[in-house]
Amino acid sequence: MSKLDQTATIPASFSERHAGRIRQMRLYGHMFRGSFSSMLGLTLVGIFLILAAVGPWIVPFPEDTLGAVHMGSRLLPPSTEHWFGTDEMGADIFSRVIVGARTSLWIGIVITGLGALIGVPLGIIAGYKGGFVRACIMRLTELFLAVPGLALALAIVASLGPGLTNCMVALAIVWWPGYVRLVEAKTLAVKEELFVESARSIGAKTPWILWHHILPNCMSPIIVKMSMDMGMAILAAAGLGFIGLGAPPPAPEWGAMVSVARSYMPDWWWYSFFPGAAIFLTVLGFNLLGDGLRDILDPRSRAR
Amino acid sequence: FERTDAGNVIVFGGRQAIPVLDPHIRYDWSTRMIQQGVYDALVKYEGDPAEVKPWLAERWETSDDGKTWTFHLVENAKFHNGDPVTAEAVRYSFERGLKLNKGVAWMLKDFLSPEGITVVDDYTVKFELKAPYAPFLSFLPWWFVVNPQQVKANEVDGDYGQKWLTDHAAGSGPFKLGRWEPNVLYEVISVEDYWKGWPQGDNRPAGVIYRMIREPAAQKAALQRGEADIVEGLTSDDYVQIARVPNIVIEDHKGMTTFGIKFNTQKGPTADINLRKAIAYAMDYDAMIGIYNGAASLETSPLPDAMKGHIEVEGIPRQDLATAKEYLAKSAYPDGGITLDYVHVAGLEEARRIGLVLLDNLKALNIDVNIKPEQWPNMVAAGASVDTAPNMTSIFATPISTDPDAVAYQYHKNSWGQYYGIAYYDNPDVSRMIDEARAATDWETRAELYAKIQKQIVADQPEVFGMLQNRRWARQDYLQGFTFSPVRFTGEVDLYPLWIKEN
Amino acid sequence: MNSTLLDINAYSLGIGTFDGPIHVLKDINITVKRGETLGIVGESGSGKTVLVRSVMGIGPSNSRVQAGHITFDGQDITRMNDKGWAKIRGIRISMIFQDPMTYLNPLFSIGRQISDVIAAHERAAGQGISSKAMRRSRTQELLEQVGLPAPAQLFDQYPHQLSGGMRQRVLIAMALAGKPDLLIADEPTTALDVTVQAQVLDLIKSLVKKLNLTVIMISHDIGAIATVASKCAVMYKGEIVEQGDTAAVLSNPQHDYTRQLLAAVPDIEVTPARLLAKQAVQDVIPAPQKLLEAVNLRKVYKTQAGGEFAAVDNISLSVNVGEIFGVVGESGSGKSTLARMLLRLIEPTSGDIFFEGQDISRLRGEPLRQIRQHMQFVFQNPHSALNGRHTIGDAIGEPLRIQTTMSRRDIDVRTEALLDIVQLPKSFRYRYPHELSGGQKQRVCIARAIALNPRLLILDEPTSALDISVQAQVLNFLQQVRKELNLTYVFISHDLAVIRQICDRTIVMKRGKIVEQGDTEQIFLHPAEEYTRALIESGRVTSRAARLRA
Amino acid sequence: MLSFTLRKLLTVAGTMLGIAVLTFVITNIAPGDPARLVAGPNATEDMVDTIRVEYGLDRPMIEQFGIYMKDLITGDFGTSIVTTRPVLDELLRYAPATIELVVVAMILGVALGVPLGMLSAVYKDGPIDHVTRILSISGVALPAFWFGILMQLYFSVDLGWLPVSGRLPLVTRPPDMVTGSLLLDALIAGNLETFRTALSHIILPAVVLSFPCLASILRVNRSEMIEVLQSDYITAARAHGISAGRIIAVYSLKNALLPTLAMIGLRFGWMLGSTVLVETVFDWPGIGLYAVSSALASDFKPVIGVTLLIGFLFIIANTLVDLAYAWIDPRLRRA
Ligand SMILES: Nc1ncnc2c1ncn2[C@@H]1O[C@H](COP(=O)(O)OP(=O)(O)OP(=O)(O)O)[C@@H](O)[C@H]1O
Ligand SMILES: Nc1ncnc2c1ncn2[C@@H]1O[C@H](COP(=O)(O)OP(=O)(O)OP(=O)(O)O)[C@@H](O)[C@H]1O
Ligand SMILES: [Mg+2]
Ligand SMILES: [Mg+2]
Ligand code: NI
Repeated sequence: MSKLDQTATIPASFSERHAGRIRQMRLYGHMFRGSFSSMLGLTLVGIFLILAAVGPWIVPFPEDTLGAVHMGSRLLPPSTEHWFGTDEMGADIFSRVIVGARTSLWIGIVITGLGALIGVPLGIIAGYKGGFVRACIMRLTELFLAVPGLALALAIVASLGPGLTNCMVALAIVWWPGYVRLVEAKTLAVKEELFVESARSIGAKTPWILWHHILPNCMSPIIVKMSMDMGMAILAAAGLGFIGLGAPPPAPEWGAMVSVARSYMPDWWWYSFFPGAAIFLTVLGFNLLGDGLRDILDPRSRAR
Repeated sequence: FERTDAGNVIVFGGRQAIPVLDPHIRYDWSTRMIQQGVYDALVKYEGDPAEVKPWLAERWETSDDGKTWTFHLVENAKFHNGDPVTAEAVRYSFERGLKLNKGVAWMLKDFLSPEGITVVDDYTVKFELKAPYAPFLSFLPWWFVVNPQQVKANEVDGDYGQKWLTDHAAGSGPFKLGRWEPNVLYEVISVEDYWKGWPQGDNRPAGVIYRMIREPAAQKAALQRGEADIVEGLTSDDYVQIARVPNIVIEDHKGMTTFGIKFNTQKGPTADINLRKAIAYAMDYDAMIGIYNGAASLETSPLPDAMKGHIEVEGIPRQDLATAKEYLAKSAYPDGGITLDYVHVAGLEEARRIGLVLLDNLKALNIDVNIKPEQWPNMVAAGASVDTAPNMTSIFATPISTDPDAVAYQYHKNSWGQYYGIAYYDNPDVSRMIDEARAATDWETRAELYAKIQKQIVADQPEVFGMLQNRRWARQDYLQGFTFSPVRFTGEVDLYPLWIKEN
Repeated sequence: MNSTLLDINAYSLGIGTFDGPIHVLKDINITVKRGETLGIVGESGSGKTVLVRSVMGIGPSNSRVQAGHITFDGQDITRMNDKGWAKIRGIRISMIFQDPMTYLNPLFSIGRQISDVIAAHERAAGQGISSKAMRRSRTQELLEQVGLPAPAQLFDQYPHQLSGGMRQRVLIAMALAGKPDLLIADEPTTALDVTVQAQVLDLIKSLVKKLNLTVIMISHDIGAIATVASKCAVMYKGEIVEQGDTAAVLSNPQHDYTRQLLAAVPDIEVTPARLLAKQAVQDVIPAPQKLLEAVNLRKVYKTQAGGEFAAVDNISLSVNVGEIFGVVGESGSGKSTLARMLLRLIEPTSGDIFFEGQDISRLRGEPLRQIRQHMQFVFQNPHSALNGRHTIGDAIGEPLRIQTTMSRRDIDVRTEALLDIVQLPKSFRYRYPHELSGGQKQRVCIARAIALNPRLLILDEPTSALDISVQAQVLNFLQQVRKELNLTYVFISHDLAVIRQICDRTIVMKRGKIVEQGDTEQIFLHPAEEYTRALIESGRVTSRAARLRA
Repeated sequence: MLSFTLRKLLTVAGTMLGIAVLTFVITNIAPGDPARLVAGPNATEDMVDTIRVEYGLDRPMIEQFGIYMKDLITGDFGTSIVTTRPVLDELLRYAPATIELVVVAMILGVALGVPLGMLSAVYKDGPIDHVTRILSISGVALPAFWFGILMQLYFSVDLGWLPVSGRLPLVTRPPDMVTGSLLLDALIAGNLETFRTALSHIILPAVVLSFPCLASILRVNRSEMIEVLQSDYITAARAHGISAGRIIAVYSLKNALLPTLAMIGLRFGWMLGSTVLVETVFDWPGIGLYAVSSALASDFKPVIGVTLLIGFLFIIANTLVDLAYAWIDPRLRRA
């Protein structure tokens, strides 16, 4: 075996070693750029992320986002000073909408993150193990899926009391089953692939197979779903905010803003219009992005 | 309004449902409004300032010791099914209220037992109280008389007809029940030959529909489109805006609902009177009025202005940052640096906004405020124990009589655990004086006691004394006969005298 | 009568892709006369399908004709619009497809699909549509014509209720519905069982005669071309490298590629050289030592209907150290199931397996993992046996990472050495599977299998997904590796020529049972079973065609 | 067949039981004090206790749970504390309104979503595709509550075309109850005027509710259609000379409809859930409104009841979808 005792040769450059990956990425980029709606989604999400990152530092009236009250300038229409007008406490709606991006981003990340964190492992285990374990997990999942999410979240928040944390917990509780279902189906398919059997034939243990073979192959639909869910989670949280179970004042949360503002329609239309439009654009962005990602990452996957 | 074959039907747009109509079980404003329409009581509150007017009882007398009350009933009153309203019906109704031990029972149950009510003759009924109780009469407008025959006929398992009365009525009032579609509309139909007649005579409407419209925007739309004749519960700004619309009139009257930010005076930082004073002086009281666009007035005493025995207490805190800082310096938190919870009922807009004002004002004291909206049941549950009662709670309280005891008793130690006793205010002197004033039959003595009580409470600052919000409705100008009386509940309107003037 | 029906003249086609256009067809020149049968052979991806689809106007959507014309019956159809096609497609030219499983719409009954085609033709001809009943009888007529029994019943059945052979006949019936002038058959038999293949070919042949059809047929299988086609064209990388009379092309190949192709077809008739050599030194053979032994293996699956079905039924076998043990049988006979059980990848329902005398049928967990080091598996389909998200280096290194405690660097070194052994460049370490050809992928799979120096390698049809020319390379290479590393093979195949070339002993499987076993040569020369004879016969057709020149 | 039905019934029962347990546990994590709410603001402690005893709230949670489960099996959903009426009665009263709304919205969603999805697939990557896609995704992204209010303001207040809220005008007597759906009942009663007004009331909420559903149906239908259009059997159909129109309208549609059906089943449950918001905005007296008002009052028996009912309807809808699947797909038909 002496001929094996050489050192491994390393090819010249990074780009050479990863030529395949790079080409793949370029292909994705090309396909993405070709689609108007995907680019629109990417742009919207990009703007949203930037606002969430730097919002508090760029808004004209940062103190208004922390609950400043200016009884003298209540419900002013949009003007050069207050771009989006002011609300019933005289706070600058523009500032509050911009800073609200943070709250929404946080909500979206926590809910989808928790949902995926619970759902993906369960889904993989259910799909891979089969038998009794799968029956248990899937039964539970179906149970949760049969219950209307919003109604269940409503009950949870009503019971725990309103507030951002409770709202996120409630939504995460109703969110994970979607992931179990998705990942389970995907795992069932991937499990049948020869390479999984091949890994078993070389003596790989189950965790190794799950981590190295199943999970990476489930990743595309998970990414697509998470992108879509970011939007939907923000929307759902706004819905709870609308019923009055969302973020407490003075936190600038879009759903809560629309909720308060709805009684000021139509004479003070700007109050509800701008936060509503912010929700709409953000969710639209994430959905378009997810749709675009689906087209390139996972063209054959069924919706959901 | 809606034209029907029988005449015009007035439409009232309201946000609150009427789940249970039974007069001895529930009495929130929407419920009471319909109850007042379909039932009669011995007496009725009317006018501003409110006065107790004879109704089923045409006159009454009190014994000298203040313990025995005898009522003489009108003889022409009859229930909707034609039965006469007799002394027995009155006795039965009070017995029912007391035995069910729900709703209105708390008003009388400590002073009156069912055995204490006796039928003297067909139209005379006698109440014997356990102890003299000055406010007795002021509670009677809330005790409606039901028809015992009908109720007994519909009794299930000795439930005093509770199930049946939930959406049926057995009353003698000016209206009887029409369509009853929970969560959609509740209709009452005027009784043609109401025993007391109709003040508007032939203009009497065919009926009234109480229509559920939950969203203020929809309410406003309904009003503007003429789908509703009178609505309640618009935002302050809407009232200002809609007042400019031709043909729409805003009813704006001084009410008796007090607002206070009650401190937990026993536990936590707010047990420190200096901190409480500091907060009270830091509060921007004008902003409270601003929130109502001026349709409110500041409290000058724990008692509302329209209440008997009210005095203007001198030195009640107004915004004064210097004084606030002085008090803060004297407190255990001279530099602030604490966070206080402010709990309000979720969905109560004004309470939320006052919370924002508070938050803004207390920044000057370097105190942070954590605004927590809570569902009413949860809030009450937390407030039931001194350990879980929040630092600050916003409380609106509407007294149900003009007797000062109705408010003063909130500061009695016996009120601990009740939502209005959430401050856990403890001043033995005050409690003693309240007890004395209750039992006294002589108004002069009482007035003096109440003056003292008011001053002492203000001095102890168990709460930030807020404002009295005005009661407002927006109505079409053709809706006539609107009357106001401060003792009624927030949105409640007396349906009896209303009518439509068509041009 | 001998007029030109189809003329493809200097035809070039490009397909637009992300990397720019690729030239799939380059300067194609073909003429087909009426009544002729043209066969096209060529390796996978050489452009056969694209070519014939272009003739039908259903080529890839983003393709562009770069030069040349296609003329059908005097009419230029190169750039025809849909309206023009409506009169030609399916009526004058029609097509039979490769995979009968996917070319029938699963949701519509057979009869409905065929009578719809008839209706479409009538509409296109402008004669008005005949009644339902008439179409029904015409459909049944067609079904009868392609040799399907009980056409009346078949009419209301759905595709999933039919076997592969029947479906292919239905597709043929459909193609004949319009009484076409030109029939195109794109690998009509590759997806079928060996035994069924012959029947379908016979059917096509008889139809050609009966209906005087002009046919273009594509096939991998030189035997099939030789049976059916009078003319023949060879395609290579988008070009026609050679064409002419079938016999002439096969007996006297001009182009290098054609020669290679013919040479790669293993000859079933020839006694392998290996045996001749062995016979010479017969007496020196030591007593065989058993490496793997299976006793009464059974695997029972539950069927959908709730019954039971034995995929492998009471099979016993023993494999000696150093030999190549062959397993043959038609599709579905349980070969893969058996192989998987031998490796304990699936649990046998009953029976025992011994590896080096140790009973491994009850092993679990760690001991089982240990034993896996010594026996490895090479799968039927190299395209899905590699995880598309791992690089080749990762794939080869994976067994080392799992089974040994070697350092990352050592693994890299060993990976490169393994790439060397399977004759792939070291730079392949960084590639992804989709960047490799089928033959290369199969070599990677083999490298992966031998990474742990196993003693036994089970090869489940390692070449069936590969082109013939590639198959020959892989086979050679396998034998080489075996010698170098001293391996024992269990070799599964449905191709008897291959089996005969390399296997010492063989079992023949049918429906989960062994129908014949023994010395490979013995089985070939004196097959005892009808089934075995049929298998051998179908292999002969190909071999014979390839050996025309000899 | 019998055993199949029996098994199906058993799983349904199991799921319902599961939902009941789940919601009961969830709603009692941190129980509020509904008794206090209904007792009224001034009630004394002993008055609150009266109500607690009456509704069994004074018992330990486990015991309450046991009683609830026992009652549930006999078909008793408990009693709402706020309205003092049996939950089942109230559900039966409010459910028809919700079902009517959801069904109308679903019809709208399918009637628009499927053709638009086809159109979008056929003209893939063209302008039509982009417009329908962005429009449809907007449907998912629009916050129903906000969109509802906007529609209300525009169509009802500004234009005055449609009523603001409710199911019927005030003085219109609802037709005799047969199905519970006002639209159907009006037709049965032959009262076209009532039908017209009922229709004008349902339009806005149904449109708002159907938007997200339309979007997902469109999306699934589009991607399925694209996939089917590329499939082998469609290529074969083309090669056999079947016209493009027929291929799209008959062949591909049927194949693409299968996953769309599954989506419809899923969306049905989702819609039932989101009526919570839409009913609030439009004062639609259905179970969503009932659930919200009960939840806000910590009156949880109705919430559990609503959840059970929606779960049940969801299962029914999905069973129907399964049946439709088997009807369309011969591979699923058993002899
Ligand atoms: N739609 C398409 N887009 C891009 N490239 C394509 C497309 N269709 C075919 N090709 C490429 O054209 C070439 C010829 O493909 P074709 O299907 O004609 O091969 P083939 O000879 O029929 O192979 P096989 O024997 O495997 O069927 C291949 O390299 C293939 O990758
Ligand atoms: N997991 C399974 N469940 C049910 N039946 C199975 C399963 N796996 C295989 N079978 C059935 O067992 C039989 C034998 O299958 P197997 O894959 O062993 O055949 P094979 O001889 O390898 O065929 P091929 O040549 O097509 O690879 C087939 O009829 C197959 O349908
Ligand atoms: Mg091909
Ligand atoms: Mg096989
Ligand atoms: Ni060595």
